[in-house]
Amino acid sequence: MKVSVRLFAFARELAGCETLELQLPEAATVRDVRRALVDACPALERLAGRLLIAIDAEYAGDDQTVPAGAELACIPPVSGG
Amino acid sequence: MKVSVRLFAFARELAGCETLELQLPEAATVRDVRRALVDACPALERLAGRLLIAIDAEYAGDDQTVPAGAELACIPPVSGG
Amino acid sequence: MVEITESVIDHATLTERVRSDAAGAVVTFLGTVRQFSGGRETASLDYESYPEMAERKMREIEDEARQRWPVLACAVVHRVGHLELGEVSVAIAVSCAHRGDAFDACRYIIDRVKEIVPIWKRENYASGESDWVHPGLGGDQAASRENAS
Amino acid sequence: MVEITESVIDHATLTERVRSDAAGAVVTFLGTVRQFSGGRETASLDYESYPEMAERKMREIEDEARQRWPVLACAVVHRVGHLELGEVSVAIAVSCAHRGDAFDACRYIIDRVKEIVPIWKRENYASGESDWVHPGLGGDQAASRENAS
Repeated sequence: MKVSVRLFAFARELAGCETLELQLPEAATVRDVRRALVDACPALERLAGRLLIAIDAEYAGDDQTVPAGAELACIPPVSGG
Repeated sequence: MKVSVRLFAFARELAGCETLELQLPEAATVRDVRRALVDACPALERLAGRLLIAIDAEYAGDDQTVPAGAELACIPPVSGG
Repeated sequence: MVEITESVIDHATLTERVRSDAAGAVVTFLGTVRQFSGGRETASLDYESYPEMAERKMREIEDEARQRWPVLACAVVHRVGHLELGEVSVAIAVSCAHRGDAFDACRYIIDRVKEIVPIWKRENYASGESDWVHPGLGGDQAASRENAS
Repeated sequence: MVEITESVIDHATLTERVRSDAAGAVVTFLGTVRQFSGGRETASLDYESYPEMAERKMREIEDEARQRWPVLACAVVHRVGHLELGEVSVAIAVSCAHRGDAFDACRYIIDRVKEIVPIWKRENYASGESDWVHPGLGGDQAASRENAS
Protein backbone atom coordinates (compact mmCIF):
# COMPACT_ATOMS: atom_id res chain seq x y z
CA MET A 1 0.00 0.00 0.00
CA LYS A 2 1.01 3.58 -0.50
CA VAL A 3 1.09 6.05 2.38
CA SER A 4 2.20 9.63 2.67
CA VAL A 5 4.14 10.91 5.66
CA ARG A 6 4.08 14.56 6.74
CA LEU A 7 7.42 15.99 7.79
CA PHE A 8 8.05 18.87 10.19
CA ALA A 9 10.81 21.20 11.35
CA PHE A 10 14.35 19.84 10.92
CA ALA A 11 13.04 16.59 9.44
CA ARG A 12 11.25 18.58 6.76
CA GLU A 13 14.41 20.56 6.08
CA LEU A 14 16.62 17.47 5.88
CA ALA A 15 14.18 15.79 3.51
CA GLY A 16 13.67 18.95 1.49
CA CYS A 17 9.93 18.34 1.23
CA GLU A 18 6.76 18.47 3.33
CA THR A 19 5.55 14.96 2.59
CA LEU A 20 7.17 11.71 1.50
CA GLU A 21 5.25 9.03 -0.38
CA LEU A 22 6.19 5.54 0.82
CA GLN A 23 5.38 2.11 -0.57
CA LEU A 24 4.66 -0.27 2.33
CA PRO A 25 3.64 -3.94 2.52
CA GLU A 26 0.05 -4.63 3.68
CA ALA A 27 -0.15 -4.77 7.50
CA ALA A 28 3.07 -2.77 7.78
CA THR A 29 4.01 -1.59 11.25
CA VAL A 30 5.46 1.70 12.44
CA ARG A 31 8.83 -0.06 12.48
CA ASP A 32 8.44 -0.62 8.74
CA VAL A 33 7.59 3.05 8.29
CA ARG A 34 10.80 4.09 10.05
CA ARG A 35 12.85 1.82 7.78
CA ALA A 36 11.07 3.03 4.64
CA LEU A 37 11.54 6.66 5.66
CA VAL A 38 15.31 6.34 5.90
CA ASP A 39 15.44 4.29 2.70
CA ALA A 40 13.48 6.98 0.86
CA CYS A 41 15.48 9.79 2.41
CA PRO A 42 18.89 8.82 3.85
CA ALA A 43 19.35 12.35 5.24
CA LEU A 44 16.80 11.43 7.94
CA GLU A 45 19.18 8.79 9.32
CA ARG A 46 20.76 11.26 11.73
CA LEU A 47 17.34 11.97 13.31
CA ALA A 48 16.03 8.42 13.05
CA GLY A 49 16.49 7.30 16.66
CA ARG A 50 14.75 10.44 17.92
CA LEU A 51 11.77 10.57 15.60
CA LEU A 52 8.30 9.67 16.79
CA ILE A 53 5.72 8.50 14.28
CA ALA A 54 2.10 9.61 14.46
CA ILE A 55 -0.80 7.76 12.87
CA ASP A 56 -3.88 9.94 12.31
CA ALA A 57 -2.55 12.65 14.63
CA GLU A 58 -1.73 10.29 17.53
CA TYR A 59 1.68 9.02 18.66
CA ALA A 60 2.11 5.39 17.62
CA GLY A 61 4.28 2.60 19.06
CA ASP A 62 6.72 0.68 16.84
CA ASP A 63 4.56 -2.44 16.78
CA GLN A 64 1.40 -0.64 15.76
CA THR A 65 -0.05 -1.57 12.37
CA VAL A 66 -0.58 1.16 9.80
CA PRO A 67 -4.21 1.19 8.58
CA ALA A 68 -4.73 1.77 4.86
CA GLY A 69 -5.42 5.43 4.17
CA ALA A 70 -3.92 6.60 7.46
CA GLU A 71 -2.26 10.00 7.72
CA LEU A 72 1.29 9.46 8.94
CA ALA A 73 3.59 12.10 10.38
CA CYS A 74 7.18 12.15 11.40
CA ILE A 75 7.64 14.08 14.67
CA PRO A 76 11.12 15.23 15.69
CA PRO A 77 11.63 16.16 19.38
CA VAL A 78 9.16 18.94 20.15
CA SER A 79 10.17 22.40 21.36
CA GLY A 80 7.00 24.42 21.79
CA GLY A 81 6.26 26.59 24.78
CA MET B 1 3.84 58.64 78.57
CA LYS B 2 0.78 58.73 76.39
CA VAL B 3 0.50 56.64 73.24
CA SER B 4 -2.27 56.08 70.79
CA VAL B 5 -2.99 52.64 69.32
CA ARG B 6 -4.71 52.15 65.98
CA LEU B 7 -7.29 49.40 65.84
CA PHE B 8 -8.41 47.41 62.83
CA ALA B 9 -11.12 45.01 61.69
CA PHE B 10 -12.80 43.02 64.48
CA ALA B 11 -10.60 44.70 67.13
CA ARG B 12 -11.86 48.09 65.95
CA GLU B 13 -15.43 46.87 66.08
CA LEU B 14 -15.08 45.37 69.54
CA ALA B 15 -13.51 48.58 70.86
CA GLY B 16 -16.00 50.74 69.00
CA CYS B 17 -13.30 53.21 67.97
CA GLU B 18 -10.37 53.54 65.54
CA THR B 19 -7.76 54.54 68.12
CA LEU B 20 -7.33 54.09 71.86
CA GLU B 21 -5.28 56.50 73.93
CA LEU B 22 -3.22 54.68 76.56
CA GLN B 23 -1.22 55.96 79.51
CA LEU B 24 1.99 53.89 79.81
CA PRO B 25 4.99 54.06 82.17
CA GLU B 26 8.28 55.28 80.62
CA ALA B 27 10.20 52.40 78.98
CA ALA B 28 6.99 50.41 78.71
CA THR B 29 7.19 47.22 76.65
CA VAL B 30 4.78 45.69 74.19
CA ARG B 31 3.65 43.42 77.05
CA ASP B 32 2.59 46.54 78.96
CA VAL B 33 0.71 47.74 75.87
CA ARG B 34 -1.24 44.48 75.70
CA ARG B 35 -2.23 44.80 79.38
CA ALA B 36 -3.20 48.46 79.04
CA LEU B 37 -5.27 47.71 75.92
CA VAL B 38 -7.43 45.16 77.72
CA ASP B 39 -7.67 47.41 80.79
CA ALA B 40 -8.86 50.28 78.63
CA CYS B 41 -11.20 48.11 76.61
CA PRO B 42 -12.20 44.79 78.24
CA ALA B 43 -14.03 43.73 75.07
CA LEU B 44 -10.59 43.12 73.49
CA GLU B 45 -9.92 40.32 76.01
CA ARG B 46 -11.39 37.69 73.69
CA LEU B 47 -8.89 38.63 70.95
CA ALA B 48 -5.97 39.31 73.27
CA GLY B 49 -3.98 36.10 72.79
CA ARG B 50 -4.18 36.46 69.00
CA LEU B 51 -3.35 40.14 68.58
CA LEU B 52 0.00 41.28 67.26
CA ILE B 53 1.28 44.70 68.14
CA ALA B 54 3.04 46.88 65.60
CA ILE B 55 5.36 49.76 66.49
CA ASP B 56 5.79 52.27 63.68
CA ALA B 57 4.29 49.90 61.11
CA GLU B 58 6.48 46.92 62.04
CA TYR B 59 5.55 43.82 64.05
CA ALA B 60 7.04 44.03 67.56
CA GLY B 61 7.93 41.32 70.09
CA ASP B 62 6.52 41.38 73.62
CA ASP B 63 9.81 42.47 75.18
CA GLN B 64 10.34 45.39 72.82
CA THR B 65 10.35 48.85 74.40
CA VAL B 66 7.90 51.42 73.11
CA PRO B 67 9.70 54.62 72.04
CA ALA B 68 8.02 57.89 72.96
CA GLY B 69 5.95 59.20 70.09
CA ALA B 70 5.72 55.82 68.40
CA GLU B 71 2.66 54.90 66.34
CA LEU B 72 1.21 51.71 67.77
CA ALA B 73 -1.26 49.41 66.09
CA CYS B 74 -3.19 46.39 67.18
CA ILE B 75 -3.22 43.72 64.44
CA PRO B 76 -5.74 40.87 64.61
CA PRO B 77 -5.00 37.77 62.50
CA VAL B 78 -4.75 38.93 58.89
CA SER B 79 -7.00 37.67 56.08
CA GLY B 80 -5.95 39.47 52.92
CA GLY B 81 -5.47 37.79 49.56
CA MET C 1 6.17 47.73 42.62
CA VAL C 2 3.55 47.27 45.33
CA GLU C 3 0.26 49.06 45.84
CA ILE C 4 -2.89 49.17 47.96
CA THR C 5 -5.77 50.56 45.92
CA GLU C 6 -9.48 51.22 46.23
CA SER C 7 -9.97 50.93 42.46
CA VAL C 8 -10.67 47.96 40.24
CA ILE C 9 -7.41 46.12 39.53
CA ASP C 10 -6.35 46.18 35.88
CA HIS C 11 -4.59 42.81 35.63
CA ALA C 12 -3.72 43.22 31.96
CA THR C 13 -1.69 46.36 32.65
CA LEU C 14 -0.01 44.69 35.62
CA THR C 15 1.03 41.73 33.47
CA GLU C 16 2.26 44.03 30.69
CA ARG C 17 4.32 45.90 33.25
CA VAL C 18 6.54 42.93 34.10
CA ARG C 19 7.14 41.72 30.53
CA SER C 20 10.59 42.25 29.00
CA ASP C 21 12.96 40.83 26.40
CA ALA C 22 14.93 39.23 29.24
CA ALA C 23 11.92 37.25 30.41
CA GLY C 24 10.99 33.81 29.16
CA ALA C 25 8.09 33.45 31.59
CA VAL C 26 5.44 35.62 33.18
CA VAL C 27 3.13 34.23 35.87
CA THR C 28 0.16 36.28 37.01
CA PHE C 29 -1.99 35.33 39.99
CA LEU C 30 -5.43 36.82 40.62
CA GLY C 31 -7.35 36.31 43.83
CA THR C 32 -11.05 36.71 43.07
CA VAL C 33 -14.15 36.87 45.28
CA ARG C 34 -15.58 33.35 45.47
CA GLN C 35 -19.29 32.78 45.91
CA PHE C 36 -19.13 29.60 48.03
CA SER C 37 -16.74 28.88 50.90
CA GLY C 38 -17.18 25.90 53.18
CA GLY C 39 -20.81 25.56 52.25
CA ARG C 40 -21.72 29.21 52.93
CA GLU C 41 -22.71 31.63 50.22
CA THR C 42 -20.90 34.95 50.06
CA ALA C 43 -22.65 38.02 48.66
CA SER C 44 -19.68 40.41 48.79
CA LEU C 45 -16.51 41.21 50.71
CA ASP C 46 -15.15 44.30 52.41
CA TYR C 47 -11.39 44.61 52.80
CA GLU C 48 -9.71 46.91 55.28
CA SER C 49 -5.98 47.56 55.58
CA TYR C 50 -3.42 49.33 57.69
CA PRO C 51 -2.21 50.98 54.49
CA GLU C 52 1.26 52.26 55.45
CA MET C 53 2.21 48.96 57.05
CA ALA C 54 0.56 46.87 54.34
CA GLU C 55 2.62 48.49 51.56
CA ARG C 56 5.73 48.17 53.69
CA LYS C 57 5.17 44.45 54.25
CA MET C 58 4.40 43.97 50.55
CA ARG C 59 7.72 45.60 49.65
CA GLU C 60 9.43 43.30 52.15
CA ILE C 61 7.81 40.27 50.52
CA GLU C 62 8.93 41.44 47.08
CA ASP C 63 12.49 41.71 48.46
CA GLU C 64 12.28 38.22 49.98
CA ALA C 65 11.17 36.81 46.63
CA ARG C 66 14.00 38.60 44.83
CA GLN C 67 16.51 37.11 47.27
CA ARG C 68 15.20 33.59 46.65
CA TRP C 69 14.59 33.66 42.87
CA PRO C 70 16.07 35.59 39.92
CA VAL C 71 13.02 37.81 39.52
CA LEU C 72 13.24 40.29 36.65
CA ALA C 73 10.15 42.30 37.53
CA CYS C 74 7.35 41.98 40.03
CA ALA C 75 4.09 43.83 40.65
CA VAL C 76 1.79 43.28 43.63
CA VAL C 77 -1.53 45.12 44.04
CA HIS C 78 -4.14 44.54 46.74
CA ARG C 79 -7.55 46.15 46.57
CA VAL C 80 -9.45 47.34 49.64
CA GLY C 81 -13.03 48.49 50.15
CA HIS C 82 -16.17 46.79 48.89
CA LEU C 83 -15.83 43.95 46.35
CA GLU C 84 -18.57 42.07 44.55
CA LEU C 85 -18.50 38.39 43.57
CA GLY C 86 -15.86 37.57 40.98
CA GLU C 87 -13.93 40.82 41.43
CA VAL C 88 -10.13 40.77 41.77
CA SER C 89 -8.93 41.39 45.34
CA VAL C 90 -5.23 40.83 44.70
CA ALA C 91 -3.03 40.56 41.61
CA ILE C 92 0.60 39.48 41.47
CA ALA C 93 2.64 39.43 38.27
CA VAL C 94 6.18 38.07 38.17
CA SER C 95 8.63 37.68 35.29
CA CYS C 96 11.75 35.52 35.25
CA ALA C 97 14.01 34.03 32.61
CA HIS C 98 12.60 30.56 33.39
CA ARG C 99 9.12 29.36 34.23
CA GLY C 100 9.91 27.34 37.35
CA ASP C 101 11.24 30.45 39.07
CA ALA C 102 8.29 32.57 37.97
CA PHE C 103 5.75 30.04 39.31
CA ASP C 104 7.64 29.59 42.58
CA ALA C 105 8.16 33.30 43.18
CA CYS C 106 4.54 34.21 42.39
CA ARG C 107 3.22 31.50 44.68
CA TYR C 108 5.60 32.50 47.45
CA ILE C 109 4.42 36.09 47.22
CA ILE C 110 0.70 35.29 47.51
CA ASP C 111 1.38 32.85 50.37
CA ARG C 112 3.34 35.51 52.26
CA VAL C 113 0.77 38.23 51.53
CA LYS C 114 -1.83 36.05 53.23
CA GLU C 115 0.50 35.48 56.18
CA ILE C 116 1.89 38.86 57.10
CA VAL C 117 0.25 41.79 55.30
CA PRO C 118 -2.14 43.69 57.59
CA ILE C 119 -5.29 43.42 55.47
CA TRP C 120 -8.57 42.01 56.73
CA LYS C 121 -11.61 40.65 54.99
CA ARG C 122 -15.19 40.89 56.13
CA GLU C 123 -17.50 38.35 54.54
CA ASN C 124 -21.00 39.53 53.82
CA TYR C 125 -23.02 36.36 53.49
CA ALA C 126 -26.03 35.91 51.26
CA SER C 127 -27.97 35.17 54.47
CA GLY C 128 -27.46 38.77 55.60
CA GLU C 129 -24.92 37.86 58.28
CA SER C 130 -21.48 39.37 58.20
CA ASP C 131 -18.19 38.16 59.78
CA TRP C 132 -14.68 39.47 60.05
CA VAL C 133 -12.34 36.71 58.93
CA HIS C 134 -9.56 36.24 61.47
CA PRO C 135 -7.86 32.89 60.85
CA GLY C 136 -7.26 30.96 64.05
CA LEU C 137 -10.04 32.66 65.95
CA GLY C 138 -12.73 30.26 64.76
CA GLY C 139 -15.90 31.24 63.01
CA ASP C 140 -18.10 31.81 66.01
CA GLN C 141 -15.57 33.64 68.12
CA ALA C 142 -14.84 36.02 65.30
CA ALA C 143 -18.44 36.40 64.30
CA SER C 144 -19.89 39.82 64.55
CA ARG C 145 -23.34 39.31 63.19
CA GLU C 146 -24.86 42.63 62.65
CA ASN C 147 -27.46 41.66 60.11
CA ALA C 148 -28.32 38.22 61.40
CA SER C 149 -31.59 37.29 59.77
CA MET D 1 -10.53 25.79 25.21
CA VAL D 2 -7.34 25.25 23.21
CA GLU D 3 -6.08 27.02 20.11
CA ILE D 4 -3.17 27.30 17.72
CA THR D 5 -3.03 30.80 16.25
CA GLU D 6 -0.88 32.90 13.95
CA SER D 7 -2.04 36.12 15.62
CA VAL D 8 -0.73 38.04 18.60
CA ILE D 9 -2.04 36.41 21.79
CA ASP D 10 -4.36 38.62 23.82
CA HIS D 11 -3.56 37.41 27.32
CA ALA D 12 -6.02 39.80 29.00
CA THR D 13 -8.96 38.29 27.12
CA LEU D 14 -7.72 34.78 27.89
CA THR D 15 -7.52 35.55 31.60
CA GLU D 16 -10.97 37.18 31.56
CA ARG D 17 -12.33 34.10 29.88
CA VAL D 18 -11.57 31.79 32.82
CA ARG D 19 -12.81 34.10 35.59
CA SER D 20 -16.06 33.24 37.36
CA ASP D 21 -17.88 33.67 40.66
CA ALA D 22 -16.95 30.10 41.57
CA ALA D 23 -13.23 30.87 41.26
CA GLY D 24 -11.06 32.11 44.09
CA ALA D 25 -7.87 31.95 42.04
CA VAL D 26 -6.76 32.53 38.47
CA VAL D 27 -3.22 31.72 37.36
CA THR D 28 -2.04 32.84 33.93
CA PHE D 29 1.26 31.74 32.42
CA LEU D 30 2.87 33.50 29.46
CA GLY D 31 5.85 32.10 27.61
CA THR D 32 7.70 35.02 26.01
CA VAL D 33 10.60 35.20 23.54
CA ARG D 34 13.77 35.62 25.59
CA GLN D 35 16.75 37.49 24.20
CA PHE D 36 19.52 35.45 25.84
CA SER D 37 19.67 31.65 26.20
CA GLY D 38 22.80 29.87 27.34
CA GLY D 39 24.98 32.82 26.40
CA ARG D 40 23.60 33.17 22.85
CA GLU D 41 21.58 36.12 21.70
CA THR D 42 18.29 35.41 19.96
CA ALA D 43 16.94 37.87 17.39
CA SER D 44 13.59 36.17 16.78
CA LEU D 45 11.87 32.78 16.71
CA ASP D 46 9.82 30.89 14.17
CA TYR D 47 7.33 28.30 15.42
CA GLU D 48 5.92 25.54 13.28
CA SER D 49 3.21 23.07 14.28
CA TYR D 50 1.36 20.02 13.11
CA PRO D 51 -1.84 21.92 13.76
CA GLU D 52 -4.49 19.16 13.88
CA MET D 53 -2.38 17.02 16.17
CA ALA D 54 -1.20 19.97 18.27
CA GLU D 55 -4.75 21.03 19.12
CA ARG D 56 -5.66 17.44 19.82
CA LYS D 57 -2.76 17.01 22.24
CA MET D 58 -3.59 20.33 23.90
CA ARG D 59 -7.17 19.14 24.49
CA GLU D 60 -5.76 15.93 25.93
CA ILE D 61 -3.56 17.92 28.31
CA GLU D 62 -6.52 20.02 29.40
CA ASP D 63 -8.41 16.78 30.15
CA GLU D 64 -5.45 15.42 32.11
CA ALA D 65 -5.33 18.59 34.20
CA ARG D 66 -9.08 18.42 34.84
CA GLN D 67 -8.73 14.83 36.05
CA ARG D 68 -5.98 15.81 38.49
CA TRP D 69 -7.28 19.13 39.83
CA PRO D 70 -10.73 20.72 40.26
CA VAL D 71 -10.28 23.10 37.34
CA LEU D 72 -13.21 25.44 36.75
CA ALA D 73 -12.02 26.83 33.42
CA CYS D 74 -8.92 26.57 31.34
CA ALA D 75 -7.64 28.26 28.18
CA VAL D 76 -4.49 27.30 26.29
CA VAL D 77 -3.27 29.16 23.21
CA HIS D 78 -0.02 28.62 21.33
CA ARG D 79 1.13 30.98 18.63
CA VAL D 80 3.00 29.84 15.51
CA GLY D 81 4.84 31.76 12.82
CA HIS D 82 7.41 34.50 13.30
CA LEU D 83 7.80 36.02 16.79
CA GLU D 84 9.95 38.96 17.83
CA LEU D 85 11.75 39.35 21.16
CA GLY D 86 9.38 39.69 24.10
CA GLU D 87 6.32 38.44 22.22
CA VAL D 88 4.03 35.83 23.79
CA SER D 89 4.43 32.36 22.28
CA VAL D 90 2.08 30.53 24.63
CA ALA D 91 -0.54 31.58 27.17
CA ILE D 92 -2.32 29.36 29.68
CA ALA D 93 -5.04 30.61 32.02
CA VAL D 94 -6.56 28.39 34.71
CA SER D 95 -9.19 29.11 37.34
CA CYS D 96 -9.92 27.04 40.44
CA ALA D 97 -11.66 27.56 43.76
CA HIS D 98 -8.25 27.51 45.52
CA ARG D 99 -4.88 28.89 44.54
CA GLY D 100 -2.77 25.77 45.12
CA ASP D 101 -4.77 23.88 42.53
CA ALA D 102 -4.64 26.77 40.04
CA PHE D 103 -0.84 27.03 40.30
CA ASP D 104 -0.35 23.27 40.07
CA ALA D 105 -2.72 22.83 37.13
CA CYS D 106 -1.25 25.76 35.16
CA ARG D 107 2.29 24.52 35.69
CA TYR D 108 1.33 20.99 34.76
CA ILE D 109 -0.22 22.21 31.53
CA ILE D 110 2.83 24.18 30.37
CA ASP D 111 5.16 21.31 31.34
CA ARG D 112 3.07 18.87 29.30
CA VAL D 113 2.76 21.28 26.36
CA LYS D 114 6.54 21.32 26.17
CA GLU D 115 6.68 17.52 26.35
CA ILE D 116 4.07 16.25 23.93
CA VAL D 117 2.56 18.96 21.70
CA PRO D 118 3.96 18.80 18.14
CA ILE D 119 5.25 22.37 17.89
CA TRP D 120 8.81 23.27 17.00
CA LYS D 121 10.87 26.36 17.47
CA ARG D 122 13.55 27.69 15.21
CA GLU D 123 15.94 30.11 16.87
CA ASN D 124 17.18 32.93 14.69
CA TYR D 125 20.32 34.15 16.43
CA ALA D 126 21.57 37.71 16.43
CA SER D 127 24.70 36.33 14.74
CA GLY D 128 22.65 35.45 11.67
CA GLU D 129 22.73 31.70 12.34
CA SER D 130 19.53 29.78 12.70
CA ASP D 131 18.81 26.42 14.42
CA TRP D 132 15.82 24.16 14.82
CA VAL D 133 15.52 23.35 18.51
CA HIS D 134 15.09 19.62 19.01
CA PRO D 135 15.77 18.75 22.66
CA GLY D 136 17.97 15.71 23.06
CA LEU D 137 19.57 16.08 19.64
CA GLY D 138 22.27 18.45 20.86
CA GLY D 139 22.93 21.89 19.46
CA ASP D 140 25.38 20.97 16.74
CA GLN D 141 23.59 17.90 15.50
CA ALA D 142 20.39 19.84 15.16
CA ALA D 143 22.06 22.87 13.68
CA SER D 144 20.98 23.91 10.26
CA ARG D 145 22.93 27.07 9.77
CA GLU D 146 21.63 28.75 6.75
CA ASN D 147 22.76 32.25 7.47
CA ALA D 148 26.07 31.53 9.19
CA SER D 149 27.98 34.79 9.12
